[in-house]
Amino acid sequence: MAEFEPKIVSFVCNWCTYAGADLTGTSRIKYASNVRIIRFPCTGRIDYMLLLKAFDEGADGIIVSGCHPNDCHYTSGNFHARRRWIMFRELCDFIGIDIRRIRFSWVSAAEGAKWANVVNTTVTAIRELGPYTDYKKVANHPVKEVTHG
Amino acid sequence: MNIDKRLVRKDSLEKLFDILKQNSKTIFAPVSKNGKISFKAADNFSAIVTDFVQTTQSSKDLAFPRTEKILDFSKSKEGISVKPFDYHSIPEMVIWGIRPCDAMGIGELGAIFNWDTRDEIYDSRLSHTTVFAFSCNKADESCFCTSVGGNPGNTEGSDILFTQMGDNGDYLAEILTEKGTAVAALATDLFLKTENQEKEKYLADVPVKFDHKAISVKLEKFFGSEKWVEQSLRCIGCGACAYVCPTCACFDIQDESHGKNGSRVRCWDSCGFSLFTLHTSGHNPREVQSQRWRQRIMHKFSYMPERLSVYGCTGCGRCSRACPVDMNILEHLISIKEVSI
Amino acid sequence: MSKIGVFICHCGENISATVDCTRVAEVAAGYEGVVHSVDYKYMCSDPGQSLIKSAIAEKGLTGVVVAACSPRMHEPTFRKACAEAGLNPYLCEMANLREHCSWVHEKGDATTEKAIDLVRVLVEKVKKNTSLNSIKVPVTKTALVLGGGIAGIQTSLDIANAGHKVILVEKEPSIGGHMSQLSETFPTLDCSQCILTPRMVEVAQHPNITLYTYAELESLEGFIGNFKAKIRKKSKSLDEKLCTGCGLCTTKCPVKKIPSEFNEGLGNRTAIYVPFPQAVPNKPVIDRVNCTYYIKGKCKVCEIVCPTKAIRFDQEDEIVEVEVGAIVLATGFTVKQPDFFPEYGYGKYPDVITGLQFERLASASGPTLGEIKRPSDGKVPEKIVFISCAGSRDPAKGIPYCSKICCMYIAKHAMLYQHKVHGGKSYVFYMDIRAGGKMYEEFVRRAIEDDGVNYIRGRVSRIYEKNGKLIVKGADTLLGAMPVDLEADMVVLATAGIANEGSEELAQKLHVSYDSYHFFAEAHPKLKPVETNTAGIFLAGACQAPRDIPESVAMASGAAVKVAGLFSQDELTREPLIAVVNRQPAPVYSSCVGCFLCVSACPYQAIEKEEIKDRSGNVLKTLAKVNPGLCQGCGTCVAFCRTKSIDIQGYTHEQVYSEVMALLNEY
Amino acid sequence: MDELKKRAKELLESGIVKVVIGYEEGTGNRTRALFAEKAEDAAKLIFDSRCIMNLATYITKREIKEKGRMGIVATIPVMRSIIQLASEYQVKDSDLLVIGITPESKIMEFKDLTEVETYIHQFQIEIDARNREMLEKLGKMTPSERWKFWIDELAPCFKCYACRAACPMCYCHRCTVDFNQPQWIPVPSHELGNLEWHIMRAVHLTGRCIDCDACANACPLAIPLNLLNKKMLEDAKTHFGGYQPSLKGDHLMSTFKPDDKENFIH
Repeated sequence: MAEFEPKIVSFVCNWCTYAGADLTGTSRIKYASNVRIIRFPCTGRIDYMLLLKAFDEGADGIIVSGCHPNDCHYTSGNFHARRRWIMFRELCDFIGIDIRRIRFSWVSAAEGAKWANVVNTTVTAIRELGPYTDYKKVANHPVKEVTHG
Repeated sequence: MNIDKRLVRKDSLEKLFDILKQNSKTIFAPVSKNGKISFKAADNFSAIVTDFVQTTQSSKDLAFPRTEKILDFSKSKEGISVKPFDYHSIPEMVIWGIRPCDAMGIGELGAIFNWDTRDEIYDSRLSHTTVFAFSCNKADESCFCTSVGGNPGNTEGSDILFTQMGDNGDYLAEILTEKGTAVAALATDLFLKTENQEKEKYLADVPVKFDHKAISVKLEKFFGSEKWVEQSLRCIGCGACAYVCPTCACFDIQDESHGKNGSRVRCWDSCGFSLFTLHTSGHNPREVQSQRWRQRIMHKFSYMPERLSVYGCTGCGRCSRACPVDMNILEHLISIKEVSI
Repeated sequence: MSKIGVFICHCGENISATVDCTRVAEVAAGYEGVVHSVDYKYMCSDPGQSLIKSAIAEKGLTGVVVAACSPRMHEPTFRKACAEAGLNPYLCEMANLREHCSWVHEKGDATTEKAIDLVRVLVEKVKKNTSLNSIKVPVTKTALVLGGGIAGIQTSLDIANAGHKVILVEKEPSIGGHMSQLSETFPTLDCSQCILTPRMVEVAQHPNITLYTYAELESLEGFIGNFKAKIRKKSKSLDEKLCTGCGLCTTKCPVKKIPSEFNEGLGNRTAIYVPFPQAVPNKPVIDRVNCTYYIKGKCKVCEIVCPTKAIRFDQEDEIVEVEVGAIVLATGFTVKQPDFFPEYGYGKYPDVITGLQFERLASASGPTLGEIKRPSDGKVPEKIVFISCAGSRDPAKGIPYCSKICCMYIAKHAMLYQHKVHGGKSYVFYMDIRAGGKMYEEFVRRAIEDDGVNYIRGRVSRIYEKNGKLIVKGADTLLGAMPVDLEADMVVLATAGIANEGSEELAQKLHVSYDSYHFFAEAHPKLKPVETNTAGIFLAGACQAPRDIPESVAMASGAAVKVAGLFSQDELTREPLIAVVNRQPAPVYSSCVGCFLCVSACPYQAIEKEEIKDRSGNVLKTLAKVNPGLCQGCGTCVAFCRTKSIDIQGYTHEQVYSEVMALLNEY
Repeated sequence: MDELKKRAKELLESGIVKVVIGYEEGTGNRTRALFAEKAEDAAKLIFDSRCIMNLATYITKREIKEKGRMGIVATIPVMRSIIQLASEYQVKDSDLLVIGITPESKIMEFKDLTEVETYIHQFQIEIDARNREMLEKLGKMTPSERWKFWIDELAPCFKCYACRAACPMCYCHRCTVDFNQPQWIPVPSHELGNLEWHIMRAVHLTGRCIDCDACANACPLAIPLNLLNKKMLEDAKTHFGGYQPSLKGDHLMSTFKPDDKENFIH
């Protein structure tokens, strides 16, 4: 069978990482095509539920990225986000969600090369981990016939 | 049909279990987890627990699963194509070890699901199910089957009713239905002839606490009573009572779609939830918990008898046991009985 | 039912070279709700844009997805095009097929597949888009300037000259600030007052400027364009209209031995006083703490001598309420009181003084009329030692930062000393000489080379007195930390510049943030140096960090331009991409339960409490309410709200949810 | 506890409070909430080691609030809940009079919530040994073992929401689980629906849970769901030095420190 191509969803802020990824493009730096970006105003907007939804719908990996500390366009959105991530990661790990599949990163508007590197290293890592079957099993699409207690 | 009473040796139960399995029956029996007993598909006899007054959850989950897919659909520009419910997915089931009150509940639940249009899915699950009930030789302060027309040795709703004759004694098996006969026929040599057909003396003693007919008569004039508020102040509005109840039938229909594909799912709901009756307009006809509590009691003891001529309560006492705030239905029914209007 | 139009751009060959644009268009055409899907060579070109416009007109599109370059590049272009065709601009979204796809991946199916996914995501998003209208906020075209130092003066004049009203509030009896205390100014050595006082007068006479001296901000509410400020005018015990500033009262006042703040304690003043001769306004105030009448209940000499009967002993503080559209903070800084350095014996030895005190000694208008005489006995010091970084760059003292102005004014002080005291010897102990700035380095070289100031690289460990001389024990690190002992007649400490006392409280009053040193924080360290994180409040001068005069003035003019820009329109127009709290019919009103955790999460203090009342005014429910004037649309509150009662327009729950769904499912 | 009865009686007679929320004898050796409105009801009040239900759940309940000022028999966990609720503007002094019960089962009167706050701040929120052991045990497992553990433990959950109803902090009128545009959390109680409901619950209680175990005690299926909250409590200690309910309203998750750890961000 063909090599496993991980599906990776990326949640990024508009002002730093999205712009950084634009710079990767204008600099014509090539990287793996597995990642799809969804744009947010700020990492502070990124709802933890979205990460779970991504896994529900079959993502094998997730990248969450925004402005470096003190560079937030909104001064502190990324600080709030960071504190939530700290706790959310702990919770996921405790429940047994494979946190190696969630890559958190700061990529500034000037770090086009870093973005390419974040994507490539994540893709490689997820490729090694393989498809996230544990979560896919639980997500069961289509819904299985019955669930008894 | 006339009841065929047989003797089944205590140690034959395991053999019977194995024979049923060999005949590819899925056997749902009381299994314990974290000290709570529920009906689960049991692979071996040893997993089955017997030493209990009542299971935490009723057996309704088997004919009326908490979550049940009723169809799959797929959208496209041309329209929607539906893959209807697959009746072949229903296994041949034996419910092993339920109490007579639960067996009686099966009928009451059926009355709701079939009160006008028949609920095909519920009915066909039931038609693939054989009910092995075990009479009660003990009861606790929450039990009140005798107050709602049942009793510890009640045969209603069972295909075969087993009554253990004394501690560690053998069982008297009352084969009550065609289905029962058919299943018994798979292991004829385990169902022995017996002269001793007396079971009453082995049954638990459950004193009658109230007359359910009198209660429903009273409820007709009780809607506006202060009692509802007084009784339900401590109710926190969870769904525990409804979900452990063998006769609560409320459900919700949910579509779970993912892109163009999706499934329609039936899942449990409860009239105790504050959003149960919330309208899009913001209006909620049952705004406060007392109204929801009233609905629960009225539905079981007034509306159902009135419309379906069955009661919505089997006296199993589960709701009282499960309630986190000690809303004891028996206590409340007695207090309703005692108020004079 | 949505009618979505999809427009795939080749961007010449920038996209089509690696992405099969035609295929992307075909696939998109198959999606539910997509009624129009085409690809074209240059979507941003006129013919490209007219493709979009005509499709909107002909097919009555309810949403548009343009798959081209980065939205950061052309989103405004295409939204404008949609608007021109009568479609609400916020019903147009862009898929980034160039920067995020064609430019970063090789030609092939995988790249085209990604392009298809990106388009699908935006198609599903745009289905959930709603028409939005830009937000309009009225603007009160009056600026409030806090602080009447050079920064406050400059910003007030610039704003006033731009034709807008200014209210300038100064807490001292006169404007002028620290600059008015200075003798000469580096690097030109022109007299500080000579260049400052004309500006002070201009302020006082400017028709657009209302000046409140001896006054402070009491409270502030409101938001950009619409602030309400209460100002406390402290009682001067004087009817300013009647006072002619003849000065008779100040000469007759019997209480004459009060150390003068203006002269840094090196001279005295009376109880009723004008801080300095060129003060603006040049009218006295009574210092009630030291006035005999207020202490003993009798005296009233000033009242008796006053020719215009302007003295008002019973006058009370007055609170004036003003409405302003913008605020400039120019409250300046102060210097570390040198009692902070026991090792240097300040206070103990009268001839150990601060840089600011030296300024007064060197000033022609100072207590010594510009002669350098030492405070103890008025002798002219033959040997003088300057110590830089007194507190600054000293983490042990809690001031790790560089005060920035000291290197230059020490060079100036030493130079002035050399000019005034011929044959005098001056020494400077320094850590580094930081002389970045136009003509600065040259200035320092002049001090060293032309005026013969001795620079010693090293710290002073201790100063003590020995038979009338100050013994300065230091080391010369350029000579292998060789100990240097100097017998000085006078020592000047370049004490660290620090935030004003109470700057923290002021910041809290104004809801602006401040750094760990209590200097006010700019909104962005590089790109928003004069903005604060509260819209409509700006910074000028040393209240943000120690600054010299040219920097303060530049910053002041910068802030003035921001204010003038804000005032150039009657209404503030802002992108509607802001947070909103949901509202529902009674009796629910909203799913918000009013826990107000969002209030502490909001970086802009944009969330307020809203009370839902019945006709008779009883509060039925208290909800969060987002102030559209303040919200910047970061969405931190949205992700934070437990009940999902706050949503952010343009990135709503429904929109981002559909994006995730669309990305990972078949449609 | 005659003192308690006496005090409650006085409060009701004097009209200082309109209702006293306390404990009474229930059925089958259980205790339960009592809402004493008449002075004579006070006689029914009891307090002993069985009285572990968190009564603070009731002070945000409309039918009870409407009776007027409430007196509440409050052990330390209940007091903590009250302060947390006050910091979230759900209750204020004029609504409530706290009749405190000290760890030594002594009655303790409080002038106002500020006094209650000062009092509870002497006690740290400490996870009991049994659960701590459980946390350690789980901590030693591999992630996939933990995953199996939780999927299996949560399987019985039929979403009766007793955990939510019993939690004083779950006072929202519309819980996110009931939010359906979009439907963030699947309604059915299948594996995914259960998993995400319990994750959401844990997240929403992070920095707010005061470790009273009401949720676990309420669960009719004995799911150890409070372990999730306890883990968050532990992590809050590890990363942010823990928290205490506080009227200042400096909530753990709505604030931040510029130097919060970020060794996982790269």
